[in-house]
Amino acid sequence: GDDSTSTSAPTASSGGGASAPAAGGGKVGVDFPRADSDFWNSYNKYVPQLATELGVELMPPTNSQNDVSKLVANTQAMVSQGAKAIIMAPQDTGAIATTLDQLASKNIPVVTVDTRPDKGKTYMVVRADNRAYGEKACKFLGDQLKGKGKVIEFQGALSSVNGRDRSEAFAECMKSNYPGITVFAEPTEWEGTKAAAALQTRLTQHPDINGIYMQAGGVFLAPTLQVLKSKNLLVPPTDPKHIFIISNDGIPQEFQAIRDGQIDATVSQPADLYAKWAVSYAKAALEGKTFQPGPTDHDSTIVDVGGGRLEDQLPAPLVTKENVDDPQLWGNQVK
Amino acid sequence: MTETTVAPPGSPGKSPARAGVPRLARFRDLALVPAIVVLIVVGALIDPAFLSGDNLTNVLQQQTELSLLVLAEAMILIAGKFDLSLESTVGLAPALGVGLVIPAAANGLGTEWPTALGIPLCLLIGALVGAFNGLLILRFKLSAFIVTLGMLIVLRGLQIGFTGGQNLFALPESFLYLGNARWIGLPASVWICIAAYIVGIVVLGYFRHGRAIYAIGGNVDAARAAGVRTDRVVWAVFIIGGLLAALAGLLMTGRLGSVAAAQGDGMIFTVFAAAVIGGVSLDGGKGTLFGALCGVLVLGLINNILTLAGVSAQWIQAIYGGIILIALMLARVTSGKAQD
Amino acid sequence: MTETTVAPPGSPGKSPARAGVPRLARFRDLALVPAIVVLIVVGALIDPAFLSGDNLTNVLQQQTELSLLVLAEAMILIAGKFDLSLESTVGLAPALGVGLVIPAAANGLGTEWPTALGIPLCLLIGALVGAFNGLLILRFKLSAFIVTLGMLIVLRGLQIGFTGGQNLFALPESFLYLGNARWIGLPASVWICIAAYIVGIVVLGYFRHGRAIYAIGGNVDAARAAGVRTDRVVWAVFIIGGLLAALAGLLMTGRLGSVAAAQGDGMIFTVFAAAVIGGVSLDGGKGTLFGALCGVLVLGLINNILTLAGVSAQWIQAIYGGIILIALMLARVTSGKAQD
Amino acid sequence: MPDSTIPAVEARGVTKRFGPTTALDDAGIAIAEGETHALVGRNGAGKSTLVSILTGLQRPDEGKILFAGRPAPAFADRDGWRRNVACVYQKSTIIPTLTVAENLYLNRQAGRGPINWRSMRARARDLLDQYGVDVDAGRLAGDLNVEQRQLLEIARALSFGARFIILDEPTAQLDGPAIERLFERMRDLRARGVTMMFISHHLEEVYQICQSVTVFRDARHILTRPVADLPHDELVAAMTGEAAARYQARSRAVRPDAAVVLSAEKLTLGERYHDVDLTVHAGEIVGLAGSGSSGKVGLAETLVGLYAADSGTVTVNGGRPKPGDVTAALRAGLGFVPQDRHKEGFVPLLSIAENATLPIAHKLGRFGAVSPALRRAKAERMIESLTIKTTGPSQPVGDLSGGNAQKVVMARALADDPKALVVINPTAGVDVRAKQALLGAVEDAADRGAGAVLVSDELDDLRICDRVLVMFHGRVVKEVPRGWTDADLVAVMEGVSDD
Ligand SMILES: Nc1ncnc2c1ncn2[C@@H]1O[C@H](COP(=O)(O)OP(=O)(O)OP(=O)(O)O)[C@@H](O)[C@H]1O
Ligand SMILES: Nc1ncnc2c1ncn2[C@@H]1O[C@H](COP(=O)(O)OP(=O)(O)OP(=O)(O)O)[C@@H](O)[C@H]1O
Ligand SMILES: [Mg+2]
Ligand SMILES: [Mg+2]
Repeated sequence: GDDSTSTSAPTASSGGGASAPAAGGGKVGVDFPRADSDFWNSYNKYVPQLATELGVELMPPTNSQNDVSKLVANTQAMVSQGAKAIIMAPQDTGAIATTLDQLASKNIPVVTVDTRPDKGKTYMVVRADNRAYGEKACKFLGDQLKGKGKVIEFQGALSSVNGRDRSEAFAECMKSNYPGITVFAEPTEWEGTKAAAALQTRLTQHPDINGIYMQAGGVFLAPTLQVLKSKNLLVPPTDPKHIFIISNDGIPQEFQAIRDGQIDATVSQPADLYAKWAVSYAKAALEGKTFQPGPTDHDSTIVDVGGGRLEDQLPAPLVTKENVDDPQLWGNQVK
Repeated sequence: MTETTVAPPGSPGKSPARAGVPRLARFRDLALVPAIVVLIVVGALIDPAFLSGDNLTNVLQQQTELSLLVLAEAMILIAGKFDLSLESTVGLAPALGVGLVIPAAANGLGTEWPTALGIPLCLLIGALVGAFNGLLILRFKLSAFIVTLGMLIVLRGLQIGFTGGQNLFALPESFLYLGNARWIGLPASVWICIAAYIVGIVVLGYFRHGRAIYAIGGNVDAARAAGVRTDRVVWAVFIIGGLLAALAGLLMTGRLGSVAAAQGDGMIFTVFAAAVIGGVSLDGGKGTLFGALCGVLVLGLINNILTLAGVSAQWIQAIYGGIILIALMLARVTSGKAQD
Repeated sequence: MTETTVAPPGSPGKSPARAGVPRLARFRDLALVPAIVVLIVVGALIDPAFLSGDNLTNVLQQQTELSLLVLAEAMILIAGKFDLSLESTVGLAPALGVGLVIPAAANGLGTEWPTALGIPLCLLIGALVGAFNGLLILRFKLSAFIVTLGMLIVLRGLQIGFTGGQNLFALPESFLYLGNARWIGLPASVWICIAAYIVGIVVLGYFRHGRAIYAIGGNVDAARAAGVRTDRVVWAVFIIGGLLAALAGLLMTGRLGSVAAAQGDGMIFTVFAAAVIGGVSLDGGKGTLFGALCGVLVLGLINNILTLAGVSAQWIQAIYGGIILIALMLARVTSGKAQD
Repeated sequence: MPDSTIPAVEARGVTKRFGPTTALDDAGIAIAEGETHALVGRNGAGKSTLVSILTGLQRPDEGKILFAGRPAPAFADRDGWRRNVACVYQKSTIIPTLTVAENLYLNRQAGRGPINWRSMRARARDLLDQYGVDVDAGRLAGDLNVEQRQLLEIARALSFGARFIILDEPTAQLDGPAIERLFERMRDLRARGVTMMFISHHLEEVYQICQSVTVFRDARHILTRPVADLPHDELVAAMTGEAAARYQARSRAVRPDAAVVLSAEKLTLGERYHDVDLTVHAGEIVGLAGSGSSGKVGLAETLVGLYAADSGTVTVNGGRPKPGDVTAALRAGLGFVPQDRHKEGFVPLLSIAENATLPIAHKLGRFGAVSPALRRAKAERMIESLTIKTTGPSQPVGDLSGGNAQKVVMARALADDPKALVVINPTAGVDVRAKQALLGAVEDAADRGAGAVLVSDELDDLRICDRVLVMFHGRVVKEVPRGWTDADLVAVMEGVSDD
């Protein structure tokens, strides 16, 4: 809702409240995971913007280019430069454990965005549930296809946790809920070319494919549309030849495609909320606040994911033709 | 007919044994043809859809960009040089070409030059990258490997820098045309590729400047002594290489409908694999474009068959790599020659 | 004593001129030392935090794995060969070592061998990979470039295959120890690295088998004719290379606290860049381990300084690549020799 | 001025420096129309450098080149140069990966249009026939033997129609009959009025084929004289800067009861040689002679373990090293000078000390370590005993001139005080003084009690042998004792002797 997103600090931690009277302030270091996708670029833009709005002193952001070694190096450099709290988005959730322990031993709180480290101490994890993405996509396709048909799935890299979570959840949901649907899971390593090749091949082999789940609109959207166009399969949902497509990310191009009737839905990964709550929690950490599991004031829930580690599971709205013009969606705020 | 190849009566053993070599060398070009036949049979057995015209067309179309890069790399390798930066030109050239013509609102650079300039700009940028590589390698006498490795990073960095890492979606129609059009039943990109290979094979086989590339790769001092302007030829090869990479980028942009920030990323390994499997030597002076093209087809067919066979995502990479290794060993055993 | 060696009076200028060459060659080792000094000064100016013990220790520790790979690659390059597969050994060796000892529930292979075997297994796997590469290259006479390119894909594929792409984080304590322990104020991994380089430099400089590596890289036929068992030495170099890569993987596993499915991915380009910037030639027979180590430090310092300087994420890659290119050109100008 | 006084080719005051090295120092040469002019000098005197300047491959720092009194073409005008001068360079300019025909017509395979391969091969066959070269135009040049490559180079050089031809050490790698065939050709060309410049370290050849001779020493011009006016001793003195006598082979008495240090029994290797028996006693030098492809090199290379014989045995110093294992043969007490020093002789980037001690590295320290001090001391002794001209043991061998590099290869063979030596073409391409030093080293070794096998295409080298085995088509056909004449030996080698 409108009000919640405009709240300026995560005040609503149920039963929470200031405990340690540590003085607020101090520099916040932030590492961006990559700068080569629309989603992350939006996030990268939101962070400094929101930091200014929230009055947080942000150090110059570093970029780890999807490489955990760089992330570790950047983190260490930020600590040397006096960071008092760190925001990061480790794309490799295992390999960050030691670094988190080291930061914990230096009493530097860490907010991770998008991924939940497998191990290690974090102050707060800000993410949407990637398993939920897979499930939402499965349910959407299952319902549209009425439990029958052939679906092709562009998997992300199996070595990335997000790709794995989405793939597993999608597969499990399909298996238990829609046994009548055949799923072709295509390994793509997040590469558009691989997706396009797989789609072409599969459409030749099975011309009756009627659903597509792409795990990242940023890389798969354009190639998919291009292949379908060349096969004359870009037809409105009313046409029996229509292939139902659900995407994942919520970039502006996906919205446009939904408006144009080329795809049917996307799960909007909230880049703005990621940035906003990451910065807010970092600020709260510096102010010494603590949080408890429970619903928040911004349509999300903080859950204890084990060992007292907290995760604020942000809503990831399903965007369809009905709500595609909602100005609150980050994809509609990008200029 | 064979009289001339037979050794004079006085010389025992040596000459006849060696006389076979040139004929065999000519066959080496065809060394992969049996492999291609086997793959086609295997493909047909695995799935009847494999032999459908549609599927074969797909295989061809999916390999067009790779094959243009392999064409470029094969020429450069035959000339005795090296270019790793081709894969980043595949991304940078169309990105910059598009960026210069689209409005800033669509992530352009804000120059908004006439749209008609887009494609020429893209090709020009590819040529300029090749020219710059050539300059550093020939004038500054830097190692080609390391120059182009540096350029690989710089070019990708530039693309991310000025696009801000965004994929460019708002493409002018012209950019989409070549990657999508069909001419006489086949995708335009396939025709372009065929044309490029025919021109390449003819030039490298039947024209002085093409032969000069082999001479330079075989023995650059000897080529220079024979009056070949070696630096000029090598430079031209680098420029054409860059141009072909830009063309590949253009086709890929059209086929995929956007310029991805990572377009071309990681292709260079496949390019080398295809060229070397196709018989092009990393030492220069050896190999043919036809062989390289066969290398591309082999890799493309393997990919297609693995997809059709529905190999598990978990194991597909290991299987793919294993097949490549086995192909190499077979090539070694059948050709009977040490590789280089 | 010197009479015999000095040129007869009639020979002008020539001999003294040549005397300079070997001395200059020795200096080439130190060619990067000024660059390192400059980088340290620049770093100190940009941010006082740069010179803090903590930061410098971090720079060293972050480079340990890379430097072990560079050590391995430099040896292999000096021997006149090539190994691209090192980067995948960095992932596969610890993954398999861990997988064999941890329970299936934690994504292990289910063998649950004694935990104490983990580290020896990891190193053994590295050595076996090296031995297999060597076998294909030396016995089958396949091209080292293409064999190790194939292995790169296969090994990574195997790792993804048997881990299902999962990170392994239920590690035995022993795996974490080396990557985290501190000995006498410095991380253990730094000490290990220093020790490895000292051993490497001494062996390559003062031991028969080490010198044989240079002889083989410089002229393998001459080395064989002089009684060096060339195949055996090269094979040993590949095995040691694999072992070092596995060790690097072990350190990385400990430092990062898990075996990532993509561990080591993309490192090989950096490995080559460091080796070549450090003066190791891709043609074999040239370069020193000390030079290679300097190459590693230069790249590490550049990275650290760019991070400290807060260069915009968007442009960092372009700037990084640009600096590498410029460093190469400077190395070319100062050494005055064509590169290869 | 009458035409005849204008030299066909002239280089005036040419200076050329390579970095700190001065390869030519105000040197010059003038060659009269129609003569065959020899250019001689020790290794590194600057001969090949002058060749590259005369053919327009390198620009002189100072000085100028004239062809028939007219200034040479512009540096970039390759075709202009090629109309004036053709050259067979010292370093091969054959491209091994291309066919013979294409090598002949490199960069002029066709005019503007596409290449017509068939007609090019036909033209190539005509050209080869015209110069009597018997090779198939369609073969890969890399598969030709040394003589065939040389002929190919000559045919190509002549095909440009130049009236001036440079031959830079064309005989260094040819055997006797091939050299004779080459000289026939040169005489023929001279009869047709072609001017030639001929470079060789075989001074007899200079007397045989040339009319005048120019001597370079240490980058400078020393003298130019008609050959007839310049006795052999004076020529050597001009080259070396001191008077020198011809090498005198020493006489040795090989004791019949001396131990056998190297032997081969019923050795056979494929098509290369069959059923060869060979026995070398301590203190004896056995020559191996034979014309091209007689199998002598293959036999010698089998003795040292570069090849494993198909059948038969090799015994070194009483032991039987594993066939095909060089290390084992060397450990058994063998020393080896390979045929091609650039290919198998030395590692160019490594120092003299390292190259020379490569086979004995295991004796220069404990636990596999090599003591630099010991190595240096050893190398200094070698440099002294073989009078290697160098700045010191740490100079890379790649920086040495050809003759000195060859001495390093010899030093390597002698490093371990071998019981048996196998020496192949030790004097190829080395100057007259170096040749004496190298042959002297072999004789010294024999005097110290080693047995040696000397394989050579040069009859002069074989004079130090106690007996010479002549091979023909892979078999030892005759054993010739000391005291042979050139004619005798050549007759056996060519298979035309009557017994
Ligand atoms: N390209 C070069 N760069 C550096 N030095 C060179 C180069 N070419 C020749 N030299 C040096 O110039 C000198 C003259 O060499 P050149 O090849 O002319 O000798 P040469 O008389 O032909 O000897 P040889 O009889 O051994 O062939 C030598 O010291 C050689 O090392
Ligand atoms: N059949 C063969 N296979 C491989 N190499 C060969 C063969 N025949 C000859 N060679 C090469 O040619 C060289 C000389 O050969 P060989 O010993 O048969 O004759 P040779 O009498 O020395 O002839 P030449 O005078 O022409 O050198 C050897 O060093 C060897 O490397
Ligand atoms: Mg010379
Ligand atoms: Mg011979």
